[in-house]
Amino acid sequence: MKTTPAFRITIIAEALLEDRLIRDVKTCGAKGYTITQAHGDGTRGVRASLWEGGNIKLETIVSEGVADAILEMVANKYFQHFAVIAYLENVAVVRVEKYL
Amino acid sequence: MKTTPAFRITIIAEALLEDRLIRDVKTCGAKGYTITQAHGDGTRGVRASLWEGGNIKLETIVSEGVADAILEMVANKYFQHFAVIAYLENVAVVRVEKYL
Amino acid sequence: MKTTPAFRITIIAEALLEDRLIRDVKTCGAKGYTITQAHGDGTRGVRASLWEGGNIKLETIVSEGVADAILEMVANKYFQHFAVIAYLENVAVVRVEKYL
Amino acid sequence: MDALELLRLNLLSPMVLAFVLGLVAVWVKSDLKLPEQLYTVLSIYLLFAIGLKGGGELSVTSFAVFWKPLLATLILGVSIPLVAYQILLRLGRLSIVDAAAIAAHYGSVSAVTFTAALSFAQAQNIELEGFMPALLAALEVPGIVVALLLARASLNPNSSQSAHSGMGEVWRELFTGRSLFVLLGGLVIGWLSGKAGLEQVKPFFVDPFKGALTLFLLEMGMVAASRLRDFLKVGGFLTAFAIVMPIINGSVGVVLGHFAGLSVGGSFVLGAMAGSASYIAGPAAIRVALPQANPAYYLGMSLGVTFPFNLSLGIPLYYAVASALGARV
Amino acid sequence: MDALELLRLNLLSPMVLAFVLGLVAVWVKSDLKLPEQLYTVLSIYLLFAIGLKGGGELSVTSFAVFWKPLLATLILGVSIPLVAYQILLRLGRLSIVDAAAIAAHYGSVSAVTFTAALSFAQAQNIELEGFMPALLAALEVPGIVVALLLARASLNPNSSQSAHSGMGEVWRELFTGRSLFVLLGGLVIGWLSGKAGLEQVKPFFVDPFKGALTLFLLEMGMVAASRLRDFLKVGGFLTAFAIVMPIINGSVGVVLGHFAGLSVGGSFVLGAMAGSASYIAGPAAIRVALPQANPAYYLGMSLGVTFPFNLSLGIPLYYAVASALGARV
Amino acid sequence: MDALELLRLNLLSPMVLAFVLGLVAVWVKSDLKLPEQLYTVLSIYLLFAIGLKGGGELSVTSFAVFWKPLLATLILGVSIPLVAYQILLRLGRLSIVDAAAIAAHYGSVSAVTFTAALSFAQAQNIELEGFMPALLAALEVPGIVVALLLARASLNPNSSQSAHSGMGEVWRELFTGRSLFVLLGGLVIGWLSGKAGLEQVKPFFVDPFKGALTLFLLEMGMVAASRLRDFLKVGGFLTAFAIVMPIINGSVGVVLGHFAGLSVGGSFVLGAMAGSASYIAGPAAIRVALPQANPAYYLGMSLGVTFPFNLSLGIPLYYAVASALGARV
Ligand SMILES: Nc1ncnc2c1ncn2[C@@H]1O[C@H](COP(=O)(O)O)[C@@H](O)[C@H]1O
Ligand SMILES: Nc1ncnc2c1ncn2[C@@H]1O[C@H](COP(=O)(O)O)[C@@H](O)[C@H]1O
Ligand SMILES: Nc1ncnc2c1ncn2[C@@H]1O[C@H](COP(=O)(O)O)[C@@H](O)[C@H]1O
Ligand code: NA
Ligand code: NA
Ligand code: NA
Repeated sequence: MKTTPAFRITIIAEALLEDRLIRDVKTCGAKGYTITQAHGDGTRGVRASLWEGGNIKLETIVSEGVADAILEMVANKYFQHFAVIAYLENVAVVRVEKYL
Repeated sequence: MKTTPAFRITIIAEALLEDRLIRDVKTCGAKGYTITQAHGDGTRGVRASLWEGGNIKLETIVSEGVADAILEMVANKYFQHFAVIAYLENVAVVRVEKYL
Repeated sequence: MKTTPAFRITIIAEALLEDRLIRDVKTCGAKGYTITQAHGDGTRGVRASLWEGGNIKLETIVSEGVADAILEMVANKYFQHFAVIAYLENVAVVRVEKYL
Repeated sequence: MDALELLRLNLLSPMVLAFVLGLVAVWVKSDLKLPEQLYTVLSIYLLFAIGLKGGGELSVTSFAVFWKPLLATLILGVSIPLVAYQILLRLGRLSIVDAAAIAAHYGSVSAVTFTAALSFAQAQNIELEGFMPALLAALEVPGIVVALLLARASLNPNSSQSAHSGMGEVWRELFTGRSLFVLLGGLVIGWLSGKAGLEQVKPFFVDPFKGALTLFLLEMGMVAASRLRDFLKVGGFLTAFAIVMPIINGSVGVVLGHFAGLSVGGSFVLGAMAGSASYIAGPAAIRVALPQANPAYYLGMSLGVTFPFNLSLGIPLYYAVASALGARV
Repeated sequence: MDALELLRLNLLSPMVLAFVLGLVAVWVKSDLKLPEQLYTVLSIYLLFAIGLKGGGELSVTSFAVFWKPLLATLILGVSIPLVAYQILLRLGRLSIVDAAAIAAHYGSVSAVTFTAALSFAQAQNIELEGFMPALLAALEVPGIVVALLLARASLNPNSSQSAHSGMGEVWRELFTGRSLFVLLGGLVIGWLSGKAGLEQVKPFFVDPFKGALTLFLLEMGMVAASRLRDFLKVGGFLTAFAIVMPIINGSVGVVLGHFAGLSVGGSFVLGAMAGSASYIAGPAAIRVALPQANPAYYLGMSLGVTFPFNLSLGIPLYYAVASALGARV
Repeated sequence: MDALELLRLNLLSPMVLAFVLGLVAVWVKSDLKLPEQLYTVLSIYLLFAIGLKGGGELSVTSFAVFWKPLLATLILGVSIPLVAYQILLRLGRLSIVDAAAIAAHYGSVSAVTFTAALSFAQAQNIELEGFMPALLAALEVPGIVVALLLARASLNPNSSQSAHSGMGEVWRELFTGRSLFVLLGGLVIGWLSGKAGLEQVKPFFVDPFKGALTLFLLEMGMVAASRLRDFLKVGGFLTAFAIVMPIINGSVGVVLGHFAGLSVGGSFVLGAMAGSASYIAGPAAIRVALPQANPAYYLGMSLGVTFPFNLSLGIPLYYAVASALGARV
């Protein structure tokens, strides 16, 4: 089946940031996103997510340009004060027009 | 440690389709699968998953041939009427015989 | 945005093993990890996770050396008796110093 | 008690107010989110509890009393979708699948509307037959099946649309669907263990029932608000249908119940059932059997319009009809 | 009341029927699924509630009354796994690890079987000692430890198998395992806060208890059905063991309880405990300490065969034994 | 009843003991884990139930009785963060953002501490005003707003720190935050549906309340234990603050309540509210408005130190103050 290369950005962040991240990711040009509940540990440790509960893992499949915009945005807005990581992967999608 | 290249298919779909997708993926030749609960948004929007709740994310590690069969099957059976996306990634597995 | 290549290890295992796997993964040198709840099926089938509930999916982003150490460890300690799979992927991270 | 007073009492019950609070939560964008699992657990709890109580009553009901109301219920289940389908097709100019999908929902029944009607009756000290939950179970499936048969008859059997699942799979889906399964299971358990058995689990399944319903309605309010938003893109005719059809169905239900020998309270609750639209069994079955139908229509109408209408205005209205009819005799 | 009538009453209780409904749900492939979190919450609720009530009773029990039943319980906990292990090894020709794993489960106890026995007693107005939950806690651990020591003694200490975890880790695991932790925690809290404290939380932990148990048994039925399916590949000897061993253990438990001075009701419940097989503490500990043992055996037997047997037939049987013994005296 | 006896009674209540059990669970590394969703559901349940009951009472309260206590509450809400901020900045030498963040938490209120105080009052048969939940709602927001305004006034408006979110967003966040939203929603529903409405849902929202609180405190104990661990790296001054500040605030609260005309019980509960520190609304708002503040400080102090202190010693202390004051008059 014909597939097209695309990029998947994964952002793992304290759950409190969910609504904000969705808004920001869409502003950068993402057409969709998928979120799963997660928990974990890293180098920052303490966060304020008692009542919000754990982390979220936000994944969004986007073009190269949007991927870059999202990483920039996360780095600028969230890296300093929040427990957040972000990374990029190559994927091959069907129906590429859904993601562009 | 010795690893072998393989393919991971990810299908994100309305939760209602869980049992159906498992059956179909196995029919295509997958030896196993892993499902997590998810929620998200895309270009289709409305779906019927009120009582079923959100989306599922089904991941299955397979050989190239099976990967292709699964993408074909999803495209033919689900893309038209359901909120579904599917994509492919390269992974490196240990104990490749578990997946073939 | 500048990214650096790194490795993501995914371990899917019966939930009973959560605390143990976290400990072992850290011992191998992982600086952080993320866990999501999952369920699934493979070639082993029966496991003892009734009360523990399903599987966990542990993901950790690490350097090549640590990735190798983790795969070795999982193969030696868990493959024989437990329902566990593990695989490796390439990712591109921002702030690589968080993971090394 | 006059109609307006009944309306006021209904609108100011904790259940209706909790539903409104759920709507407000979405409108003001509160970050209130109830876990999805709570929704599932409460649904099952409510259905099982309804079943248990009804089963306990059935165990002391003779079939002689029961068969006429049952027949009335089945007539409603078969005729409502037939009428609704024609209206949607001819007046509404909908496609075959959308007309059938919506007809299925109005032919089936909403367990929460049923429950709200029971609570209303209880709060106003209105007596009614204890076997009503059995009628609820009887009304769930026929409407969906009739609507699907209508669609099947009209669709080109060679089109790709009808290929999605055989009628056999649909039947299985309907009877093993969680909503009917739990309700029927509760009925059978209540019937087998009788009133003495029921007594043992009363502090869990009976006493806190209305409170649990209140919490559930808070969550339903939040769901209805987002459904309504989807639906509002759709417009005039379907909105009118989602309000007028329940009034007609509900009134017919009351009348049929009356002639089947039900008390004023029983006719009222049968009316509320007839006037309600399914949003559990319906969507689950339709999404599978008619995936090409637009969920924004059937969910938006049943959950976004008809349910709130019934909860607020419909219930006192059906009661007013039932008591007017009862008084005439 | 004769034995058959007791059997009928037990089989038609809402709890047993809910378990059957769970089995049916799996057999007919209903899409009914209770959230995993409900299972966890109900387990903790039930154990904590059992503990609280038992602790409140313990606070008014003198050790003079209590030590003989406690000793009887410990004797059961030590001797059952010894006997079971030999039978499994010699008659069943199982491997050392599988024999020890199964013996651990039968030497420990099922809190839900215990609870079902209590409910049975309450429904039949059978009086019994209030401190039984303390015996439940006492019976949970010894059987598992004895079985693990047996395995350890027989396995080649140089083999890779025994490397998995030291006995120290196992002890810690057992005492901090959630099931015993919550039960003991409840006991201590009930004991410290006394009957007055208990009174405050009664509408949450006491009154709705049986209803919550009913819901839990619905979920257990679903789990048991899938366990049974795994197990059925296993066959004759182990199935027989999973039914005969409980009968023997249960009868011995009743007799020991009787001679330790327990009432008919108390001996009956001790019998039900002895006859039960663990499926919470047991699997958690064994999976860690003897990972090479086959879970299809121990889970299939304890959850797929022994639990349903006890719930349906075992409980009335142990009661019949206890009352026959009580009558003789 | 003397002070020591009250202390003993408080420490041996099932709620406090459940909290201790939660602490122990973390300390012995038990694998006990309550699902996150239970935490969410219980929070909402407790807040909604508090609101409902309070609203029911408000519906029979005249504003003439109510305005003075309301004013006293607002004075507390404004003055506590002002004082706390200065102390933290000058004596504690904290940064502006950390001082403001902590001040916000102490200026706001803990609904669970409030609830524990109510339970204490009820167990000791202490009478109090029914409208206290309305004061709880009134105390939640002002302290947070005042502390944020303080930070805003002191921070360089051009620094990157203040860019994070406008005050408008913070207001919205506060009023639509789930904790205040559910509490206010409950109040309004209780007020509109009145005592008759409340009666219908009593077996769900009133009777089992203390038991649900007990379960919730078990979970809070586990959270507090891990917060405490984070916090212990922090040290002397802040720990002292987290104990001394509540005592001062609590005593001032009692006195103000007294002069506002509240009964001994009412002044006591107002004192407990004033002495408590927020850990729901507070962290949610601060994390957004002052993300650069260290959560280890404000969460460690409010949840790891002040909450356990209030639950165990603070509550009987505030009551002792209130009854001494009441006796003097
Ligand atoms: N090396 C890692 N691999 C996978 N997930 C990580 C890693 N480091 C951090 N995380 C996730 O990112 C969250 C925030 O990380 P941190 O800011 O380092 O505390 C953690 O709670 C983890 O869920
Ligand atoms: N670009 C995307 N990135 C990640 N997930 C997506 C994306 N588009 C859609 N999804 C997921 O797929 C589901 C169905 O998508 P759709 O059919 O576009 O509504 C959504 O609910 C999302 O969970
Ligand atoms: N081919 C596969 N693709 C994705 N997940 C798998 C696959 N095989 C096994 N798994 C996951 O790994 C768990 C253990 O596998 P197994 O040991 O094969 O039973 C399963 O429950 C699945 O969640
Ligand atoms: Na209807
Ligand atoms: Na036993
Ligand atoms: Na305060």
